[in-house]
Formats: sequence, structure tokens, C-alpha cells
Amino acid sequence: MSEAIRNEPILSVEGLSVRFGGLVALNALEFELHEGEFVGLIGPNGSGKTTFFNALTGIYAPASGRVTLSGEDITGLRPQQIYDSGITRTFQRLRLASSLSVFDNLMIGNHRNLDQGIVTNLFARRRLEKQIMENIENSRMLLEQFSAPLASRLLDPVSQLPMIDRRRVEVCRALISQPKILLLDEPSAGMTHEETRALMDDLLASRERMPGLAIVLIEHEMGVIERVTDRCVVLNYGQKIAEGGYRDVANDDRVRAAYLGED
Amino acid sequence: MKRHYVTLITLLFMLGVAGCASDDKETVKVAFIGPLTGGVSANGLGGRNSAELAIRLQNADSSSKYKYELVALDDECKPNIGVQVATKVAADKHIVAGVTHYCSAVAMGTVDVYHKFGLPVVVWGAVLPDITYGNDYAEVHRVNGTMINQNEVAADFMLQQGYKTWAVVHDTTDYGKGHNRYFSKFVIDKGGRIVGTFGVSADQQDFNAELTKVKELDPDVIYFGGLAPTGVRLRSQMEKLGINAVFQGTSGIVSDAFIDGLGPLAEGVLAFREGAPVEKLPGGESFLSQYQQQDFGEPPEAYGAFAFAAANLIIDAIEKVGPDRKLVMQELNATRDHDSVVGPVTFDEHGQNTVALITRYVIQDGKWVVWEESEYASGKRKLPGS
Amino acid sequence: MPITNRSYWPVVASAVFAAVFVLLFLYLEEQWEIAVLAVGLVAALYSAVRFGFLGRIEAAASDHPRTTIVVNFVAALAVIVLLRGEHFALLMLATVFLYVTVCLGLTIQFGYTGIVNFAGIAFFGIGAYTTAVLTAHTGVPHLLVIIIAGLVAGLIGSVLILPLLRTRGHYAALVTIAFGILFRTFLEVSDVLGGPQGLKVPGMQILGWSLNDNISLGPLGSVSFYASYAVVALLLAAGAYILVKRLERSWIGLNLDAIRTDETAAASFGIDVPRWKIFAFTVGNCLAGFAGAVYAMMSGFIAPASFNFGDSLLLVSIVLLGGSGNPLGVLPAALLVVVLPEKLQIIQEYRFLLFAVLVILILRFRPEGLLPRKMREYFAAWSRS
Amino acid sequence: MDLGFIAQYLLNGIVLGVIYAMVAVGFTLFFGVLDVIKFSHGDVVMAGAFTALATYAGLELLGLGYPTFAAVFITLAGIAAMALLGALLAKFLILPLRNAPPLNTLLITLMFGLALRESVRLFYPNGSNPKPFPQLLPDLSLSLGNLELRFDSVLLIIVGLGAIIGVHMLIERSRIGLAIRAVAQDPETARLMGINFERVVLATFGLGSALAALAGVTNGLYYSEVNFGMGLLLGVIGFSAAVVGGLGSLYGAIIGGFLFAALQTIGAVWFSVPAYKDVFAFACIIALMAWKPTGLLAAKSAERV
Repeated sequence: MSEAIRNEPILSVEGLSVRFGGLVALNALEFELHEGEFVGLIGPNGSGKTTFFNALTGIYAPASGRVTLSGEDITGLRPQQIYDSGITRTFQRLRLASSLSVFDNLMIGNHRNLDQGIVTNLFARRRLEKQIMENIENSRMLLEQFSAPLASRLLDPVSQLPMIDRRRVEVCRALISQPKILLLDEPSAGMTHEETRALMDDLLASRERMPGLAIVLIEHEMGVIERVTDRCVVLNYGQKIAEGGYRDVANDDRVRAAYLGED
Repeated sequence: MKRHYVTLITLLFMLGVAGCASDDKETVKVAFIGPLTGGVSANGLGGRNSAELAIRLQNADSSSKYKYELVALDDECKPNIGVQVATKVAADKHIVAGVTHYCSAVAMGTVDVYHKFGLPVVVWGAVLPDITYGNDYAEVHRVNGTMINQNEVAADFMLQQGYKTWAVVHDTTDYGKGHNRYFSKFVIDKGGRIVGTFGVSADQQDFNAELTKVKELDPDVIYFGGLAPTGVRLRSQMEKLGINAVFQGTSGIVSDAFIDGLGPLAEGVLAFREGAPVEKLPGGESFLSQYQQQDFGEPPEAYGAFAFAAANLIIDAIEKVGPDRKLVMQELNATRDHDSVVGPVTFDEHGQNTVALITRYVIQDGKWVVWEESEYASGKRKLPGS
Repeated sequence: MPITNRSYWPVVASAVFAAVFVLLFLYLEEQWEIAVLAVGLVAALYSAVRFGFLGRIEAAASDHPRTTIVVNFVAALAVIVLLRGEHFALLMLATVFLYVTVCLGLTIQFGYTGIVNFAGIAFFGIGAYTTAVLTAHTGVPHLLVIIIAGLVAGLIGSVLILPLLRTRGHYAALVTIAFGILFRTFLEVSDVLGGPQGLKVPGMQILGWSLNDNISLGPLGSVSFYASYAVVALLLAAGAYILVKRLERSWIGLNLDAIRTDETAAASFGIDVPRWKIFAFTVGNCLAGFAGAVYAMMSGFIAPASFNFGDSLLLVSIVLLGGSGNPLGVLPAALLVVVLPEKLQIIQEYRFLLFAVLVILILRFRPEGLLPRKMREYFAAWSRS
Repeated sequence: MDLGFIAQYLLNGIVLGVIYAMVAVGFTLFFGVLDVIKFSHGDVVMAGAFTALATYAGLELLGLGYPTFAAVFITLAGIAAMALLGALLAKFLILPLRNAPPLNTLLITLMFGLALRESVRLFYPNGSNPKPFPQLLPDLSLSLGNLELRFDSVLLIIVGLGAIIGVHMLIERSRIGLAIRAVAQDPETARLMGINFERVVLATFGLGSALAALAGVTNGLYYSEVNFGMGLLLGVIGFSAAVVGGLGSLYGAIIGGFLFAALQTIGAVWFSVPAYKDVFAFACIIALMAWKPTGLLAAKSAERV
């Protein structure tokens, strides 16, 4: 844990609540994230972890509370505005466009760096082709950091890739726009232990190259959390019940009760 | 193009052969266009069969100079398709003339095509006045009358019978709307009163809402401008709401389908149609019996006789002046008092048959009976409300 | 930049084959001729798929996009020239090109963006009616009329944008279905636009030259006036094709594909979903409007009965039969759907039954359409860049 | 306006609503289990009515045309035939296309509907004309002022609502209903639980089509007339009703059906040209979709993110 993260938090969440009709899915959550930090978000099924991500990224509108990113209020903004402000995510159930190529999927993730002008896109073919070539190079480089064989499949459709490569593509899609914060929603789902381990290694390696990047990871495998995170936040029934280093949290009675109660 | 040369050579060859064997006659093509698929296809099929009958009878006649062939095409009662098939027919040099169109909107769209290509046609069913009167095209003729004459006679007749108030229900096609326009005009001019007008869509199934409104207005007569399928629905639902008014229709319901669709409910329905009743005319009886003999799948319907008459006009013209579009057109334009199954045909300067004989019909015991011969006219039976 | 080393001859060969086929298809009338042609086509298509010709043609087309467009354009022109005197064949060909244009619009809407439009013929009709009104009441030059007609179609389409943005899937389908039915009923009931009787439309005039006149070539015979319309329609279709292709190969095309595959994910990566949906819907409707304008001038007469809900369904079936999202597939599918019923006139009242059965068989045994969409490409020889 | 007339409009609207609801329930059932729209549904209504009509002709030939017996017998015949047709359609056209884009299913069923319609038009004796439907119900009616309360309207309402309630009970209470609900909820899990997926789909399509047949026969008995094109608009309206109510919801389909009938009745009374009523009804539908994008009663579409 470095000293740098003791400064002002890059993301701070104050009293964030989400309601579905009468159901309180997230209850007055307080959460802070510092630059370069790797935070694990854990809790039993239905404890509100994904809801938190969805509320952060603008998919759900929060009922109350405030979210600030680098001092700016981003509460209740639309998903595309959240993305533009530098928060990207992956999804628990892969949401890749499986009929499109790896490159296409990465470019969807790189949307804010692409020229969206109608004139460029339809009439200035030469300029556009130059942009395309540059992006192909970037994509190759990024993929190579994760898996060299994957880089050679840049133009293959995602539907032809094995699960672990799809997860890699999804993480790369979230990383290619060089966000400030990366939200990972259970990337190990549907993968073997070995695959999860390989993916986490890739992730840790890429973190080295993006020092400022803060990551929040939702994960069920405690081994993973223990190995990669700096700090953990535990949710249950939409409320934060514990926070701190993995060992402290794992020994917390309330956390144990929450997990035991579920099983 | 090449195929034309081939045909030409074939023709020359055939002519050569014809010189030796007198039995082989030159083949002349005549087109028929009407709705063979879709909602009003019953009329289109009846018209096609009737035109086909005219051709077959002519071919069976050994004194015929030519061998005729009917090219029947479907316009689906849609103007865009109509223009397509009209172009197909008009551009085909082998086709000398055409018996064309039951639907007015289609006829409106295609007259320009016929004019452009110089194909003489005789309209056999479309009733909108503008088809002949909206232009000066020498190519376009029509054997059936327009809705103008029909409605004038209808208005006079009904007022004579002592009816005073009407509710008009018409479909929103050109047919129904046109009938509404002319009937309302004549009836108001002549002192009748329209208490309500209801435009309904032709494929509508349920008329209870409209008819309940009619019931509130309590008219003497319900005037219906539309075709048999809609008319059947309207009449039967009228009964169910207990509306006791006279049902007065237009030429569009003068068909067996209307009676078959209603059964006993059809009794006492009035309608008007241009032309003399087929079975009363010389040749009419034979038309019907010949039609029966040919074993067509479908009945001739209301306008079959017109298609038959139109085809015969064309055949007679070709027999007289030969298979040449221009000559046939001139011959058709000169038609005066030409005998046909729908009465003598005379074309005015617009090619419109001017013999404005309108027959009044009433349904009696499941048959369309000419009013003057019915038990209603003699006072033996009474129409509702009178 | 892109290395091109594959020959473009497969493209030329296929274009020539297609042109000859189309020529025969339009020209032949006899029952047995069409039957032979149909059998020949099925055999040719089967062997093309079976022996990999189709793949080679598509690969070559992907390597030489410009050559492909030029060669096909020339082939289409050649067909028009060869048919120059055949009025009916040219009318059908022009109609096919106009339907292709509308269906390219639907490709942007549905094939790329995933917006189902069951009111395609309504926007076509709006273009046609705008043309009828403008030519009757103003002296606006006809080329400008076509452009205005397209814009009006796009504009009227915007009343559907709010419900379309809020709904998805079958719910969105209902919005356009309702509009399609409403449009036709409105035209028929309201007398302002001619009612059920329809409106007459004068022929197109470009720079004082009337397209409605046959062109006489002296001793060489004369050229049907429909040839002029066929050329105009071909230009329109080619323009639409180039637009659609450029769109596909750009970042905008990627946005549209992203929205179709997963709206939530697309929004999560900054894609402005409403903006691009409005863009796709409006551009598609404009294309339909342009085509409708040319159609009105060509046929000279328009009436509500030509713009039924059933016609919208025909348009959708062209897109699906061709292979949703593949602009190239639209052409054979449009030929099939527009011309085949006409060729089936010989079986008269049975033709729709046969047509329905044929479409069912195609969908059942080739559900991805005649030419399924390939991977997105950004420029020539993409797969080897 | 006189009270009797108001009651009459109300009665008309209710009868129409029951017919629409019966068709809409089919759409909602199919969507529930398979997420597909079967656009030939309106034509199945028509085919059901014509099957009943043909059966009646057969009964008459055998000298068995006693009204009440015939009414019941031809209804059952129509229902049985259409249930079979629905199951066959599902087996040979819809299930094989499960993995194709959903629009393909829509198009293929649409073409099937066209084929059905054209077949009746061409092959039913004189099928291109409207056919009178035998009046098998007693011609009783009660005139209450301006209200004409007819026996057949009352019977139609009772039978129609009864059938819908029956379908509801079947789905809520029976084993096959449980299986249908399980498949509707999550086809994969249902399959893992040992539910025969194909059988459930066939049963659902049979059930929906049987209801359509009932709608067709009651329609025929009520209007005394059937024609080959009667299913065209009915199909579109049934679909609209199901979507407006919320696809997958039985109550939604009923509400949608009545809503559409109400809109049409109001439109017909309100406008001087009643044909505007369809413009009015469909415009309201578009506005409604903008307001309630997933229908009035759709289970809140719980999209898993």
C-alpha cells in the first residue's frame, strides 16, 4: 500500500441509496476510492454489489446520495456521461458484442477517443483510415500485454474465443480508453481457478503500466481478493457491514454471520 | 429486339403455312386486367371468366377470322401494381386491346399508360366518372355506366316511394366515397334529407358502433355505398341491433354473393345497376347458360356480363378492321347502338357508354328481381317502414 | 496502405453472371423459360455455395470495394442499355432499384441499429405525396423536390422518435405497425390529399429535359422513357449503397452495431444511444422518401391503396431474405420479391400462395438470408491488414 | 344521449373487447414461452371459423344439423383442428427457427398466414366471397328502451370470458400450466429440471390456437358471416392489445383488448367520419407506448446487468 493514496479520494460516495419500488437495494452507502487503489467489493448474493456498480455508472438512478469524481458531482448522470468522465466497467454476464470482432469491441470501449464527426466518418476517408490504423496498433499493444496469442486474433469474431479470452477482451475494452477508475464485476464467473489466476496476473501487470488507475473488484473467490486487493468493503442487504484489509474483514463476526447466514 | 425477329419469322412462316392449310388462323391477343387476388377477387375472377367465355365462344365459331387468346393479369386492386401490369400489356405489341379494371383507383392510375402506348381499352367495372370524363383519351372506353346516372335514378326512385330521411354508410374507398358524393347531392337537390354520413373502412368487421348511432338518428333508409362483403356484414348487424329501415345498396352489392352471404336477411334489399338486366336481353340468357356450361370455378358476379360485353366489342372490332390498335380504337370510338348482353352500347366523345339505362332491383325470395316485376311494386309485399 | 494482391476477376465474373441472369429474368415471359431459368439459378447458387465460389467472390469484393461498385454499376447500366426498348422490363427494374433504396434505409435502421421499421412504405408514401403536392402547387425544380420529399419523410418520422426511444423489441415494432396502418387509413379518409382517388403526378423534368418522353435513336429504334427512370433509380440506389457502405466502415457504423447488439453496454461506453438511433431512423426514412419521390414521378399516379401495411412487410421481408445488415443482399432479395410475383402472373390467382410458400422455404432452410452479413470491415483487404 | 344508447355502446364495446382479448391472449401466451410473435394468429382465427363452417356443412349432409348440438360440435371441431394446426406450426416452422433472429419467426408466420388465407380463398368452395355462418343460437333478444340486449351477445361475453378464465386456471393450477410457467420464466433451467421443452411449446401453441379458433367460431355465430380476410385486421389488433397490455401478462392482454375496443367505439361515436376511429385508436396506441414503454401491466422488465 503506497503513501500516495492517503491524499484526497478520487471517488467518494456519500449516502448512496437505490430503491426498486419498496425494496431498498442499496442503503446509504459510504465509499471512498483513492488513486491507484485496488479495492475488493464482497458480500453474499443479492447484497447490492452489482447494484452499486449500476448506480455508479448511471444505469440505475440513485434515490438519494451523492457521488463525486475528483471533486466533481457526477450523481445521476447518464451512463455515457459517466464513461466520459473516466469510469469504465465490465459486466458479470459478459456483455460483449459477440458477432463483432475483438477490434470492434475494443473500439466500442474507446468511444471517447474516436472521431465521431459525420464529415470525417462519411467523407474524409483518408483521415479516418489513418485513425483506424493507429487504433489497430494500440489495440494490438494492449492485447499483447494480456495475451500474445489473443493479439493475433484481433479481427476474429468474439464468438469464436474461449471464455478466458472473452474476459480479457472485456477488461481490455474497459481499459483501452485509459480510465481513472475500472469497475470489475466478478470477472472469474464461468472460469476455472487457473484461468482466474492468469487473468488476475494480467491485470496486476497492466496496473503496473497504469499507475494512477483505481480498481474496484467484485469477487466471490476469497483467494483472489486476498491476493490482489489493497482493501475490502463488505456489503450485506445493501449496507456496508465492514471495511479494511482482507484479514481484518475476514475475521469480522458480522461478515462471517452474513456469509454463514446465506449458506 | 431479337425475340421480336424470331416471332416475326415465326409469324411469316405461319402465314406461309396458313396459305396452304386454311385451318390455321392468325393468333390475336387480347388482355384482361382485374383483381384476381385479395378482397374483391370474386369480382375479378368472375370478370376474367366472362371475358374468357367471350374468347372461347368466338374461337369455337368457324367463321372467326382470327384465333383469339386472352392474356389475363392481376392488378390486386392496387394502383401501383395496376400501372405495372398495364405497362406490361400496353408495351406488348402482340396485344391489340384490353378489357381492363374493376377498381376505380387502379383505372385512374392506368389510363395515362394506355394513352401513352396507344392501347385501346374497354373498362368493364370501374365506376368513377373521371376515368372517362377526367381526360380526352381516345383509347379509353367504358361499357358500364358511371355512378352519376346510377345515383340520380336511385334518388328519384326512392323519393317517389315516399322516403324522406337517409343515413349514408359508405366505405372509404373511391367507390364508396364517390357514391356518397353523388347520391347525397341528388337526394338533397330533390328534397330528401341526409341525417348522418358514416365512412367506414372496407375491411371493417364490426359496425355496431356506427349502427347504434344510426339507430339514434332513426332514418327511413340506410344507403350503403360499397361492395358486397361489407354490405353483408352491415345488413346482418343492422338486424341484430333491431334497426328497421330499408336497406338501399349500389351496383356493388348486385351479386349472388350478397344474397348467399345473408340468406333470408337479404329480403327486401334494394339496389341499382347500370344496364338492362342480363337475362332480359337478347343473348343474356345464352350468356348465363354458356357460362354455366364452361364449368368455371366461380360465378360471373355483378360485372361479369360487362366484361363479356367489353370483350365482345373488342372482338367484333378486330374482326371488322383487323388486329391493329389504331384501327380498333377508331372502330371502338365509332360504336353506336352495338348490341350486347348489357343492352345496346353507344360511346360518347369520351368513350363512355351513354345508354343510361338503370335497372332497379329488389331482393325477393333469394333472387335479384327487377323492381317493376316484383311483388313489392305490385303492393303484395311491403318494404320495412313503408 | 492496404495490400491488395487478390484478383478482382471473381467480382467481374459474378457481375456479368448476375447481369445476364437479371436480363433473362426480366425479359423472358414464357412459362417454361422461367422454369428453366429458375432451375438454372438454383443449380448455380448451389454450386457457388458448395464449391466455394461464393466465398471467393465475397473475398474479392472485400478486397476491391471500389471496383465492385463500379463493375456492378456498369453491369446494371448494361442491363438497362440492352433492355432499352422493353418498357415493362425497365419499369420493373426501376421499381427494383427504388425498393433497393428503401431497403438500404431499412438496413441502416434495422440491420445496423436494430430499430424495426414496419412503416417503411409509409415513409415511401410520404415522399410520394410530398412530390405530388409540390409538383402540383409550386414550381420547385424536380431535383429539389426529390430532396425535399426525403427530408419531409425524415421530419414526419420524428413524431415516432419519442415512443421509439423508450420502447424495445416487439414494443417498438408495435409503434411502427400502428403508424403504418394509421398513415394509410388517414390518406384514405382525409380528402385533403386526394382521398382514395389518389393524385396525379407529372413526369420528372431535369434541366428542361422531360423524362417521360421516349428517346428516339433514329434508325436504331427508340429508347423507352422508363430507361431514363431506371437510370435515375439506379443512381439513387448506388448513392444509397455507397452511403450505407461508408457508414458501415466508419466509427458511426460501429456505434450503430454496438447499439443493436447491446444497448446497455453501448451506453456504458459512452455511446449516445438516443442520438444515433435518431440518426439511423431519420437517415433511413429520408432514403425511403427519396425513393418515393422518384416513384411518384415515374408512375404518374399515387393512391393510398399502394401504401398498405402489407407493402411495409414486403420491404422488411426483402431485408431479411437478403441477409439482415448486408446491403449487397438487398438486391437479389428485392428482385425476388418485386419481380417474382409478376413472373408468376401466369399462374394468376395462385401466385400469392406460391410466393408465400417460397418465402417460407427460404426462411426455413436459410434463416440467415441469401447473403448473410460478414464481419465488419473498415477498408479493403481488411482481414489481412 | 339516451341511457339506452349509452348502454348499447357499452355492450358493443364489451363484445368487441372480449373478441380482441381472446386473440390477444394467444399472442401473450406465445410470447411468454418462446419470446416470439406469431403473426399468422389472425388467420388462425379465420381458419377456425371456416373449419367450423365446413363441419356444419358435413353435419347437415348427415342430417345432424340440430342447432344446439351443431353449435357445440362445430366449435369443438374448430378448436381441435386449430389446436393441431398450432402445434404443427410450432413444430415445423417456429421451433426450428429458435436460433434465428426473432424477426424471422415473425416473417415466416406472416407468410404462413398469407398462405392460409389464400388457401381458404382458393380452395374453400366459393371462398373468395363472404360466407353466411349458420344461425345456431336462439334468436332471442330483449328490448330495453333503446338497448337491444341479445342472447348471442351475452353468450359470447360469457363464453369468451369463461375461456380466458379457463386458460388462466389451466396455467395457474395444472401440471402443464406449471411447466408452461417454468419455461416462460427460464427455459434453460426448466429444461434442466426435466421439463420436456418441446412438449410445453407445442402445448402452448395448441392452447393459444384453440382459443383463436373459439374466437373465430363465436365471431361467426355473432356476426352470422365469415370471410377469408377477417383475420387480417383482427390479428393486428390482437397483437396491439397484447403489447399495450404488456406481453406475457394474461391480464394485460384482457385489458389491452378492452382498451382497444373502447378506443374504437369512442372514436366511432366521436368523429363525424367514423373511419377515423382506427387512426384515433392507433394514434392513442403510439402515445401509450411513449408513456408506458413496456405496456400497461408488463412485469417490470428485470434486465440483468
